[in-house]
Amino acid sequence: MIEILISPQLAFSALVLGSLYSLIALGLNLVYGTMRLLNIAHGDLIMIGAYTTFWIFTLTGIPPFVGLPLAAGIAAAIGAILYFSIFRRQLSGIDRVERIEANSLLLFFGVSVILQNTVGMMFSGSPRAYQFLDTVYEVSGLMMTGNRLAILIFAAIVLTSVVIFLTRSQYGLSISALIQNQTAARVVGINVSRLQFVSFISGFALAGIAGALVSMTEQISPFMGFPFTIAAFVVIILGGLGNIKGGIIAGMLLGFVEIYVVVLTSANFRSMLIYGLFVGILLLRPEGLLGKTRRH
Amino acid sequence: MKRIVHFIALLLCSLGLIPAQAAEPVRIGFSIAKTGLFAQAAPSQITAYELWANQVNAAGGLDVAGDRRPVELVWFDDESDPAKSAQIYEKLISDEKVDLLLAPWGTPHHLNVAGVVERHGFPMVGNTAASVAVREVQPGNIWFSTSAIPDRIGPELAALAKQSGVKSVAIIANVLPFAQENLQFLVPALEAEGIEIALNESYPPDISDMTGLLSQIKAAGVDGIIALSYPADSFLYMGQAREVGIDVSFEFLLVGPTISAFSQAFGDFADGIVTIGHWSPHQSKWSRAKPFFDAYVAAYEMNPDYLDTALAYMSCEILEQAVATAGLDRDKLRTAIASSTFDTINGEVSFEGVENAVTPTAFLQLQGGDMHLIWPEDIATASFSPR
Amino acid sequence: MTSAFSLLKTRFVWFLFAGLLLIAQVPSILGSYWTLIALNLMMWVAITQSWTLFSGMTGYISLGHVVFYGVGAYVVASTFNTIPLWLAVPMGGIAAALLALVVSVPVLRVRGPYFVILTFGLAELVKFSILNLETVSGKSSRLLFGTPSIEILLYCMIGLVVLATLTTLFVTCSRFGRGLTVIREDEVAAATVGVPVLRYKIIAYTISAIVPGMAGGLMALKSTYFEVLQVFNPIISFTVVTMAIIGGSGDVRGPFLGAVFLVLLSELFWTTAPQFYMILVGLFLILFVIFAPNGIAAFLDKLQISRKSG
Amino acid sequence: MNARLKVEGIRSGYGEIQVLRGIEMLCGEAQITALVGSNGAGKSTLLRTLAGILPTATGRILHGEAEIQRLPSHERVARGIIMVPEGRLVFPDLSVEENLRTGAVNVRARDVWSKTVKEVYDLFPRLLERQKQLAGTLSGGEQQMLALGRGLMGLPEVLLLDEPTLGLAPSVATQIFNIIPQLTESNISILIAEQDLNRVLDIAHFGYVIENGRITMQDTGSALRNNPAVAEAYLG
Repeated sequence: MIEILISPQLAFSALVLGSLYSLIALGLNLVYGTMRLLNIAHGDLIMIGAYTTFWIFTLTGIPPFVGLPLAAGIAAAIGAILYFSIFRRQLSGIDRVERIEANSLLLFFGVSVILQNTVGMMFSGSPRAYQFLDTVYEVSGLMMTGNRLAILIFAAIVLTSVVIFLTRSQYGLSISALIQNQTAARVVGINVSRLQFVSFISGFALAGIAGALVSMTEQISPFMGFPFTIAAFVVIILGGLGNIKGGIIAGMLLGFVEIYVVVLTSANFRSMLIYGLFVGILLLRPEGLLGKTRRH
Repeated sequence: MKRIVHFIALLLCSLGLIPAQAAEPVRIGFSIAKTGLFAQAAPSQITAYELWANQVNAAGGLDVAGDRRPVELVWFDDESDPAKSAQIYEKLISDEKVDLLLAPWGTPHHLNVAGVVERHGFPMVGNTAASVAVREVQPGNIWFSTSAIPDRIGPELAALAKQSGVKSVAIIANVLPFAQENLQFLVPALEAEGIEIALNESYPPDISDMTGLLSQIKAAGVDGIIALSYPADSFLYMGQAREVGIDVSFEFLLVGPTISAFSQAFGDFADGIVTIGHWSPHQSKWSRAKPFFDAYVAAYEMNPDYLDTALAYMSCEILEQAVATAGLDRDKLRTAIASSTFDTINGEVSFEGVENAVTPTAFLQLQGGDMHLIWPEDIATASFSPR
Repeated sequence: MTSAFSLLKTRFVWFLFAGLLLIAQVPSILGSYWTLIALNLMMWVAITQSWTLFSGMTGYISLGHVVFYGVGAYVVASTFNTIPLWLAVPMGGIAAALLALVVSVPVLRVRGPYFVILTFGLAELVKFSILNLETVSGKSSRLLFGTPSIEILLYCMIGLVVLATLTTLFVTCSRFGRGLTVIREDEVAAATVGVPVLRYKIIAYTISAIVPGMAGGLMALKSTYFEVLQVFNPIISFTVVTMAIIGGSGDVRGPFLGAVFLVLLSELFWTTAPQFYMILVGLFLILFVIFAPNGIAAFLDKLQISRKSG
Repeated sequence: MNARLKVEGIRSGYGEIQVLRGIEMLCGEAQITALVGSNGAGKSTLLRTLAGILPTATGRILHGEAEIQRLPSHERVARGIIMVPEGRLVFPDLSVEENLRTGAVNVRARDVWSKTVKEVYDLFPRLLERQKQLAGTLSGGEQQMLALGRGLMGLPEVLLLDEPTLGLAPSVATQIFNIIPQLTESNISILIAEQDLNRVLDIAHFGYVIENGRITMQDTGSALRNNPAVAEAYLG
């Protein structure tokens, strides 16, 4: 038992899973943080990213890393269309701000249904998959499948660059500021609506990137998105809604919790544990496990 | 003689010499999970129906006790909801007034529809339902073509494992019904064969990583792994088993390896995986098997699902042959299905009660990118080769 | 103005009962297929009406009402052939209400978007817990043969619709209902004017669980096969919210209008283009949230008023 | 007197509720203009309307020759009309320096921020000490200095101060009142809404009394201070 627990194999899997969780939660958090929109279509954008990468690879042989920007671009384009057709209107008008969170859930549910069924209509419901980078590399006893290693590396690159961007650049600082207090952000002269738009499509693009990565190891189908949406929500609740860094840490944490609890108890408890954690955190610390208690 | 007349008629038709008989199409109804939870399983079945209908129409129509009539498929989306499926069959029978029925996808749907066809006395040949529960269904109007019933899979799988030299196994099972039913019958069967069960764990359907489970299996040092899995977790298993360095001679996955995307994702690495299935195009005793495979690949540019697609196509063949002798009269049709022997892509089939009495419970193994029957011996197209 | 509305509503109640009587005739006139449609329709109305009683009135949007439906179905399925159905179905309702009561105290402290996702998470937690229970007890699926005919289920379901509608009507006119509306507008203010906020919320939440519990029990009997994942399908929760939004969650007519609208739309389209139907549902949901957040009911009122004045 | 900001008959409020019912006022160049009135008279609403946080229903706001009442808030900031809001509204999870940097987001201030930040630290040495600390952990007085400093980072022409001493210890309030007049020396016009009537009129060149969304009195700071009607309006 102890041998299993301390094996690097488990830690590697936890890292891969955790970084993926962090990545899918990041986009969701960005959209929630800057606009207070709860995007339950987030997983469907992951699905779009996965399909894009799959088709590019299958039809042209172009590897997923190269297809990845296109997946991000298509997701971002869908984001832009939704922003201009639906959400810009929702965000203006002060009397609607209180209703925006609940409304956004319904709106995105509509979006989710539309995306799933449009893709279903275009490509049928058949599961798809492709074989890419699946040689196993061994580094001092640790075995890593190429594609899982690639997921870890890419997710880590994206996560660190987003964090660096948010903390170091003037633009990223503005986004952090906007997340923390929208009125104050307007007071200091931040162009809030432009920043919201940028965050919105970046959130979508991040989902597209996550989809491209996921497509390397999982089967792809029009209805694959929902579990990702759920996972992303669990993570951002753990980290505190809108707390970018909290979400990244919570994603890693969840990855480790999931892997190690399965070993320590039983795989049977996995989902009960995840949802139990989710419900428990919402009841006991709605500001998130890693959030600070603050009155606002 | 009849065949010649038909051939000439067909020829004249195609030359436009005589107006195509105003033969009314035979309308065949079914429900399909076009949207929702099972939407990704549905294409494996609907492609079989379409292929069959096209073939029948290209051959001049369905032989209805001597008359050739074109076939028309009438189907509705059941949104993956078994209750809705029952509603659709109600509609097909009483509103659409279809002439024949084909089956929906999956056990829950079949069992829900069973009540409807019983009420209307409308015979239907089922396909993709596999559960011991089917025995509780009153015989009469529904037949289950599959031989992959859990209480038979258990002992046969244990026997296969024993024959393959397996001494100890690890079992991991999805908590969903089909897997759990199998588990129920598998455990005593393994014990009876004297195979040690070193690990027996269930996991939820939305599991997202199996490294923990697989590490435990590896540590248990077994020589066989039986994963009672569904498609999504079969993918997960395959991807991660290699990474953990699972190296056993006998690896079984319940549902998934027969799907064409599975081989696309894992290629050679999936070689040696054993799964349930009782059909293979390589069995030369079944003269219809290879032509079906070739026609399918030509039509859809991918392999058929060795389990679901084959079963669905098989149920069409049974219906086709029953109609050829009995026509569309429900009583005659019922008798014909219940008492005849049919020649299908899966060899001969006949029913006893609601069950397929001929086809043996069998297993497939991926060998060199092909699916081969390895069990039981009399239909095997290859012998088991350790991974 | 107010009297015009109440007049409209009382007239609506008469329309409603006439409509329900008509629906009760469906089995004898239109046959079994339409009986099933009618049963479905009534089920959606009953659940959505109960949902409105809590979520519409208090503004706490529950995205997990399927949990009550599922618990009711589970009670009926697991006691099938051991407990008579006339007892089992109400027990399903009571079990759902008990669950609501037990979780209400902690759950109802949570507000806004947190509440919405909490209810969703809670439903999933219960789903996986029951799934585990079934695995542990070796019951993976259950067959229910010898259930009552669809007509009988339809009549029972109509009974539930009447029950849910009368409850909502009664609550709307009561002090309790006014209290709930005050809570929706401003919870803090409600407490200061003397509304027992927590107690009212708990009562409303518990009541709104009873009918979905019984409806779940009845629907379990409609199928011959019971499976946990089916009766706890989160889509049910989403559909209920969608129907309430499209119909208008402000008053008792909304659930009828929303359910009829979606069921009709579904009848029109899923036969020809199922995926297109789903796309349309998504589109309508979006359009209603943006342009008619108070649903068809409010739209009808506007029509009525403009006709009167014009 | 040269007006830097000229307000002509503006009305605004929150949704249906109208708070300002036609305000007329001027802010002189490099002068301190005080805005006094009771709670709910419309002081904050006026400042928020000038800053563009609230939309202007009717009326004009002139900055020099240009009409700015339709401009979004960030464009007003870019023109140098900058508000230091009531309740400070610093960004709690950003450090002091990061907070200051967000103040320099507008085009004019962006490139010179490192120079400006030194000036702000000179003005508030306390902020330099706390440079790396998260703003959420600062005391109320420090947060007010930070908010003021953040406003200065945007290189204001007109600084709109909303209740800058609300809830602060008297000694800190004194410190803030000592700094405000210094700012006019760098050619900043100040419009200050303040509850401490006497102190604010002491430093103000000109003052307005606002009641029920209307300007009811206006005069030089010292004249208003000695007018008994002002105190009455304030208390009423």
